Amino acid sequence: MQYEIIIAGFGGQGVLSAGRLLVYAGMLEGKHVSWLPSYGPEMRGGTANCHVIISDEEVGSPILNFADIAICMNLPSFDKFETFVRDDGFILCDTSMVSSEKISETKRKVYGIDATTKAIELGNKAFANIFIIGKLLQITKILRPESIEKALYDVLPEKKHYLIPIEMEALKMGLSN
Amino acid sequence: MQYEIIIAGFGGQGVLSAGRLLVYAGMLEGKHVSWLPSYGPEMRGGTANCHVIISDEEVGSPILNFADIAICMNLPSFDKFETFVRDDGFILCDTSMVSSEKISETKRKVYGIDATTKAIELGNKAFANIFIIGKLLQITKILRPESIEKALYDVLPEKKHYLIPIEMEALKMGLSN
Amino acid sequence: MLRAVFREERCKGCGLCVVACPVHIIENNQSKLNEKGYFASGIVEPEKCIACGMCVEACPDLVIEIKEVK
Amino acid sequence: MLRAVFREERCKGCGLCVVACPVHIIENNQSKLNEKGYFASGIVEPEKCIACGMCVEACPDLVIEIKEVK
Amino acid sequence: MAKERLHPKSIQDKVWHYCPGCSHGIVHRIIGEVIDELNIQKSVIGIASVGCSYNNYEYFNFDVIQAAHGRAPAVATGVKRVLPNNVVFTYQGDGDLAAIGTAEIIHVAARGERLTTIFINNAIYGMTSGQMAPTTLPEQITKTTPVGRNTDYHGFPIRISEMLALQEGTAFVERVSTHDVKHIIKAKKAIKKAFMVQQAGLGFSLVEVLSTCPTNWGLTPLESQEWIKDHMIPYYGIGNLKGKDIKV
Amino acid sequence: MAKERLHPKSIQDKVWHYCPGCSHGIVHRIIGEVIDELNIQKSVIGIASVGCSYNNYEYFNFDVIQAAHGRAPAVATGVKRVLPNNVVFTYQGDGDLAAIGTAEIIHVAARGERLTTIFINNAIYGMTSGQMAPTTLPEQITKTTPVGRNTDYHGFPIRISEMLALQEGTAFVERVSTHDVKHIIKAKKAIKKAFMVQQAGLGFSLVEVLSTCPTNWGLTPLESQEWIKDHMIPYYGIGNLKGKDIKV
Amino acid sequence: MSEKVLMKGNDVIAEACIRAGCLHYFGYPITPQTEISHYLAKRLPELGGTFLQAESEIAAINMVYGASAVGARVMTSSSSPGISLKQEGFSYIAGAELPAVVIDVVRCGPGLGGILPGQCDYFQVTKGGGHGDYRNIVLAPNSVQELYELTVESFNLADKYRMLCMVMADGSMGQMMEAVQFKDKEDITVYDKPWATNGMGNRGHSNFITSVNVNPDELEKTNLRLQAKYRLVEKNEIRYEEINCENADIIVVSYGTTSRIIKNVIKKAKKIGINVGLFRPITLWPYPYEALAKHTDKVKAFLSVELSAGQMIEDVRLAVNGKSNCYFYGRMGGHIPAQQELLDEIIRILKKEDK
Amino acid sequence: MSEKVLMKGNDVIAEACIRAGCLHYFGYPITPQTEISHYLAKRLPELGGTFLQAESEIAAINMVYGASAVGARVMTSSSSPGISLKQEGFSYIAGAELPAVVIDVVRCGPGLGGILPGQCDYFQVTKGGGHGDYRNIVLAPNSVQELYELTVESFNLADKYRMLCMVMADGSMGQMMEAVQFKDKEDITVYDKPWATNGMGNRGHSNFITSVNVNPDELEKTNLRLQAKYRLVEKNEIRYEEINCENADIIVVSYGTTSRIIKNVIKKAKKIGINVGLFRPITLWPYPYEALAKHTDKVKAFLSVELSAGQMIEDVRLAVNGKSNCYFYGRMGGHIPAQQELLDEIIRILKKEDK
Ligand SMILES: Cc1ncc(C[n+]2csc(CCOP(=O)(O)OP(=O)(O)O)c2C)c(N)n1
Ligand SMILES: Cc1ncc(C[n+]2csc(CCOP(=O)(O)OP(=O)(O)O)c2C)c(N)n1
Ligand code: SF4
Ligand code: SF4
Ligand code: SF4
Ligand code: SF4
Repeated sequence: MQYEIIIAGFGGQGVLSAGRLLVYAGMLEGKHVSWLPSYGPEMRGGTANCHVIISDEEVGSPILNFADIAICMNLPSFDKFETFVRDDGFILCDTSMVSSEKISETKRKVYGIDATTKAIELGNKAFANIFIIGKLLQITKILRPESIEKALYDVLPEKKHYLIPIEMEALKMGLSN
Repeated sequence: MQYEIIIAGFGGQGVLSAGRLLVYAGMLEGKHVSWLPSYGPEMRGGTANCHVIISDEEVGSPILNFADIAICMNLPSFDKFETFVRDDGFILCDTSMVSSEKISETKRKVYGIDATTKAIELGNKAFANIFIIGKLLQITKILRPESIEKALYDVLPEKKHYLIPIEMEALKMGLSN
Repeated sequence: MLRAVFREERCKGCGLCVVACPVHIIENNQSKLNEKGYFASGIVEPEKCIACGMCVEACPDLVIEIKEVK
Repeated sequence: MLRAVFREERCKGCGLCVVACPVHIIENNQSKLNEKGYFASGIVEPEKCIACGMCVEACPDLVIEIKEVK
Repeated sequence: MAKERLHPKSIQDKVWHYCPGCSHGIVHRIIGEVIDELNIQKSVIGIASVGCSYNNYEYFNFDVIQAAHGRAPAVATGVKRVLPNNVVFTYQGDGDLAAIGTAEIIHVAARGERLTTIFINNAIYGMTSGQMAPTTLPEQITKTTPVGRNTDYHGFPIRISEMLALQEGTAFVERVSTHDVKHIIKAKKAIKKAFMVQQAGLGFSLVEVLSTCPTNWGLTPLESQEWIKDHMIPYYGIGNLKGKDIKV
Repeated sequence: MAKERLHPKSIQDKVWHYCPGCSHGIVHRIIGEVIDELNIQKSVIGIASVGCSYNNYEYFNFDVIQAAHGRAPAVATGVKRVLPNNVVFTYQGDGDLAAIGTAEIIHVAARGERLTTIFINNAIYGMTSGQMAPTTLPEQITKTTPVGRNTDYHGFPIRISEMLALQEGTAFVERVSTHDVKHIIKAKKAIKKAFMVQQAGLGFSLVEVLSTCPTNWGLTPLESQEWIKDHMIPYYGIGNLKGKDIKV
Repeated sequence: MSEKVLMKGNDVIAEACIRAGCLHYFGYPITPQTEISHYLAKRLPELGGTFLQAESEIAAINMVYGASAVGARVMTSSSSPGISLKQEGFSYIAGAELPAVVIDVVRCGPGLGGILPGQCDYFQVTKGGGHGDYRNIVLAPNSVQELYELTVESFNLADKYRMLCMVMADGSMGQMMEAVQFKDKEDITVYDKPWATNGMGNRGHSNFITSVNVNPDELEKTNLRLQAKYRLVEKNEIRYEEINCENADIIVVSYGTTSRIIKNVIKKAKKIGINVGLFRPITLWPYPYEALAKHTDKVKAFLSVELSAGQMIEDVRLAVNGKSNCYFYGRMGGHIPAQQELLDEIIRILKKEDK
Repeated sequence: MSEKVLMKGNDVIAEACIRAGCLHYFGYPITPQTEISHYLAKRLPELGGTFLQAESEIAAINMVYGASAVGARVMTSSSSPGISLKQEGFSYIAGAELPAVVIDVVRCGPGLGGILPGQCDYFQVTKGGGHGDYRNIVLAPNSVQELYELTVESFNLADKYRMLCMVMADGSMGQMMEAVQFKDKEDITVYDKPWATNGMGNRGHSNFITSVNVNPDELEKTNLRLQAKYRLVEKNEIRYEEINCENADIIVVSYGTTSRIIKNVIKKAKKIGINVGLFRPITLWPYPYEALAKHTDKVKAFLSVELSAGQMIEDVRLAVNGKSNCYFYGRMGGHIPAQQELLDEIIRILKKEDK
């Protein structure tokens, strides 16, 4: 099995760390993984995205031209990556940022979660990415929540570990949404 | 007819201008000419030389690997360029700077004139080159003295024209030496 | 009447106008993102605006103009 | 006796030692070229040399040493 | 005191890409207004450099040349020598001007080129994500001074304005700040004067603008303003360094 | 007063290629003597630059690295950071140091590298046969200022010592001259002190030596000495600019 | 062997540098390789080495020159425009025969260009962007694991031959994260450096490092010595990988990032009955001409796939020497060819050849 | 046509520049081309133009960039190490599509090397020493007369294609004196430059000059446009000279200084019954591949003679494409091959081929 995922959104929405979390957890589960961020001046007030591969076999090119899953955290990403998804793939989007009108227009299968709104409710819009990951895990079972938790401990600097319980709560909310 | 000449000596002995004078006069006489100086840090207290071609036909390479005539204004030049001269060519040297002992050792035909001594007598060691040119003209008839005089007027900056009569005197001394 | 007019779509929510305003009528609305993904600022009591242009000076994103509004 | 000794083959005839010498015993010989093609300088009255080293300081070509000469 | 403040003619109607709270935007606006006020939109030629503002030609509404990293002063020299009657300015960050471009800026000053330089000193490399700049303050943490700039190891900040004021070809130098409205207004005055000094043919003019880079400083826009006031100004000082008395 | 003065151990027994009367020779001799006196022949590392003295490694009798044009300070930095306990110096002309190498010399000073620079200011490019240098005097005729350096067109001479003294990392700067024995002796003292400042780890040290280039000035060696006195010293001044009171 | 860890390519380069015993780094920031310096800025001073952010790429390469001259293992890293600025320095390093390692994380040109991955500096790195007859060894890894291994190796090669060894990656290689497995102990050869100008000490004679010689006999001799060394490198150090070349209909020649795409294409092509081979030069200089030439009789065509307008294709053609047809496919500006795009191209070529 | 005058190559370049209507020069001194600037330092200010001695080669090329951006005819000149330093600038000029003329009077490398003539920068000038996919037109004159004519022409080419045009000579070409005959009036085409950033004036919109684009679609488009232009140059601008090639036993490929020696060798060879042809590329880029390839069936071998370790030989081999044997003969360090030396080499090759 090989999952090719693109995660895209605004600079501040944590799309790169969402990707990092996924590949880290994937590695913990013994899978072959690669992660490739978009980089550069887009970072300044623009959009960011990363290509993630989680696979049972060795990874060929880390660069995706198509994806099984596109996680779109905002409207421009939705517009840009909608056609990036294979016919049998799906889009997962933050419905706080992408209107249902838009969603209804695409031919692709779309899952949604109002991640940013929920995150703001939880006190920080930066939690949006973890909601999305929860939702992803719910849909695909690609990784175990425990792996994500372990990955969080490994990836986050010590001084941010206190946030992990809240993040896991968000994850679970995503998982059960 | 094609003359290939190398002129060599110390930086201050005017070997480059001697060469320039020859090609200029050559051009005035309607010949094909080329002049190529050695250049670079050798100039600082070292030796200098130039390659001169005066020919009835178009000039091929301006760079000489052999010469018909080597004009050696000092000992290092004599040592260096002795073997540069074709078997049927000759060396013309400043006998104030190259010992007769040295001269007697070479298999090449050698002409000499004590140019620097004569130049110092005339008041400036810088005249040595014009003595040598005089001698060259005496031996080869390669160019007419009048052409050298005309060349001097064209080549020297106006403010040095007052020197030309003395230079021509030196030339004649060389010619008749 | 001359008044500060915010072009909300340019705003990046930095909040510099908020502190620059001498009559304290600018607020940064932390609940709604503009299309660029920022919480945009705006004037909450437009009629109090004295059109001093302090916010124009402070804003790094040329969000604000002072102009005649009917 | 300590005295200035000229290594003539190094000399370029610049004449700086000539003016540097406080007892005026250095001369530049304008009639004979050394093997490098320069008129070399030298001491004309060695016995007057006070070994002050002024010429050593002045000479750009390390021509001169002050040393014991018998 | 109330007066109309419209979008400057010399600024295009685009949203720029700078981070929230970044001083680049403030200085862009000032430049646009000054060019409008001096009525030189048709003759001014800007030289963009390499840094976050590399593509300011997309925002400025007058002719602009994008220059290689650090070489804007050389490019400007080429321009000005061909077109001595046009107003020419460079827009450079501290990485661009004070590191790789050190030779070029000193030599335009020494030559007294009739150019104006707007020097954005934000004490860090913005575009490349936060390395030490020559102007980074002692103890300041950056990506390449992870435990703070140690002057013994990394050297001392360069005081660009002082060094350039020393050059005889320099006519006008002022260090200004963007940390509050009062100082922003002063910055605009200095920039305007710098252009006018150029127009008067008096020599090289430069305005060093103490600026924020909230993103790479890891501070909010408001904290960044404070940081200029509390750290940069005490170290660098602000005010005129040369040409105070020039009347233009 | 009379004392033995032998060929310095730190100078090889070769005739150097400089023109008659050229200051390079004087400064070479001084460096050799100073290195002998400080007894550092075994640890000193010289950095030769590009100019008439490009091959001084053939004359010096200690380790020398030939550096690219203008980059001797960077090369020296590489050396010193690896070998902090060796004495490292650069030997650079005014073309090398004040033109193409401007950025490198300013940044070693700003960084306070423990290096010494011997800066031969002969107001011209010697090696390449006499073009204007950044330090060429106003009105001076060179191959590229055929009617004299016009400050309005070619710019003003750069006062390197002043500019470098301004850098906080600089510990010692002195401008000296080679135009007569008295000043040559002073030059030696300054060069010796510069090395000692380095040994004491106090920062960057530089000695600017006002020097002759009789060949490209078109003057005799004696006239050249006069020209330093009559033209260069009045313009540049001589004396200590920083670190006068350092006791080493 | 230690455990697999997940790291960014640039971080791995930095770690490899430390593992290779290189404790001195001089560099200037440029995307997409800045992480190398962030990593080393933290680690090298801790290890008693040097991390110095130079005032420019030119200063950096000349600091490398100095550090190498006194015998240290030393490196710098940069990307395209920065590499252009270092060309004079490279030429000096070659002329002075100094060992040095340079990491070049290539972006898109020309000019300021873009920061996305490119292979458009192939000519620059392989044919010598600087002046004079010189060569640099150029290694082109295609995975994070290989980035690590070849970076370590580059220091050995540099010391062995006293020359510059470059590791050429591209933006995506530097930015991607992949698992890497470090060795417990590196194979580091320590070379004697009697030529180093590290102070005369009791050596009894002075050393000097130089690249200049105004005597043509001697300068020619220096050049002949350099050329002899380059022949030796060509003899000893050529590296490449061949996948599925034996029965291939067509051989795709590709290195770095693009070679990974070809791996996918091979699988895709097999499904529709096409046998695609991958010939991957790992040393771009010395180029594996002979190894590539061995295939000329067996395949219908060669296809060079590059992120450029066509540069390595010249070396492919030099290798093939008229014995087969050579094609080129490239993308520019940061675009990476898609698998299908390449497969279509291959089908087109094979159709043409079959006619 | 005016009278013949005797002039140094470098002076002729300078005079040609003025005659081509180029009134702006920015440069930095370096042997063996300093006379160019001495000449222009005198003349350009008299003519109301600019002669500016820059603080470095890098500053000079960027001044050229600026002057060209505002529409002026402009040039710089340098030699090998200086040309290496300008590589980033060249790449920017290519990316921004600016016309500019660069004179490169090549010396010997690598490093500081020597100042005697060399052709060891062939790769650098033809394959692009800078980063990115770009090309410069490179003209290689072999006489003082041609130095004049091609220098004038280089300005026309630069303007026509909005690209950098380089005149590559070597130390001996620059230093030699030979007769030259100037035209009474030059063929100068004046090109409209609506793209120039010379102040908006009444143009109604702002112009900008840039080489950067972070959008891969657009940057790829820029690159494709550049490549299309290069194809056009390849189609229109290839120049070469053939001497005695028709019935040649062997064709010597050579340019610049060395090609003149071949002219002598041809005569010498004829005397002993050997027919030597000279194929002289005048444009080194675009290279006359096709013209050279036309001879592959007729001759026994090709011999590339260069002042290098073997660089142009790659282009010769690319042209010949395996259809004939290609040999190389080179000298380095400032040495120039003697006529007899070359003749001996030719005899050796022919003997081998006849076996
Ligand atoms: C020759 C070269 N070296 C390095 C870079 C990478 N680079 C891009 S921007 C920049 C510096 C940016 O800092 P600064 O000038 O302070 O501007 P800011 O981004 O802070 O506005 C650097 C080093 C480059 N583009 N070209
Ligand atoms: C990159 C580069 N540019 C230019 C040169 C040519 N060059 C050699 S020496 C020199 C300058 C010499 O002047 P200076 O530094 O004043 O030393 P001097 O010869 O006067 O002692 C120059 C420009 C070079 N070798 N390398
Ligand atoms: S200063 Fe400008 S960008 Fe910042 S919050 Fe106010 S309006 Fe928005
Ligand atoms: S100073 Fe030295 S070189 Fe000059 S004349 Fe005296 S001894 Fe000779
Ligand atoms: S990185 Fe810094 S300088 Fe760049 S746009 Fe953001 S805040 Fe401004
Ligand atoms: S050219 Fe000038 S600097 Fe060079 S050796 Fe001669 S006098 Fe000295």
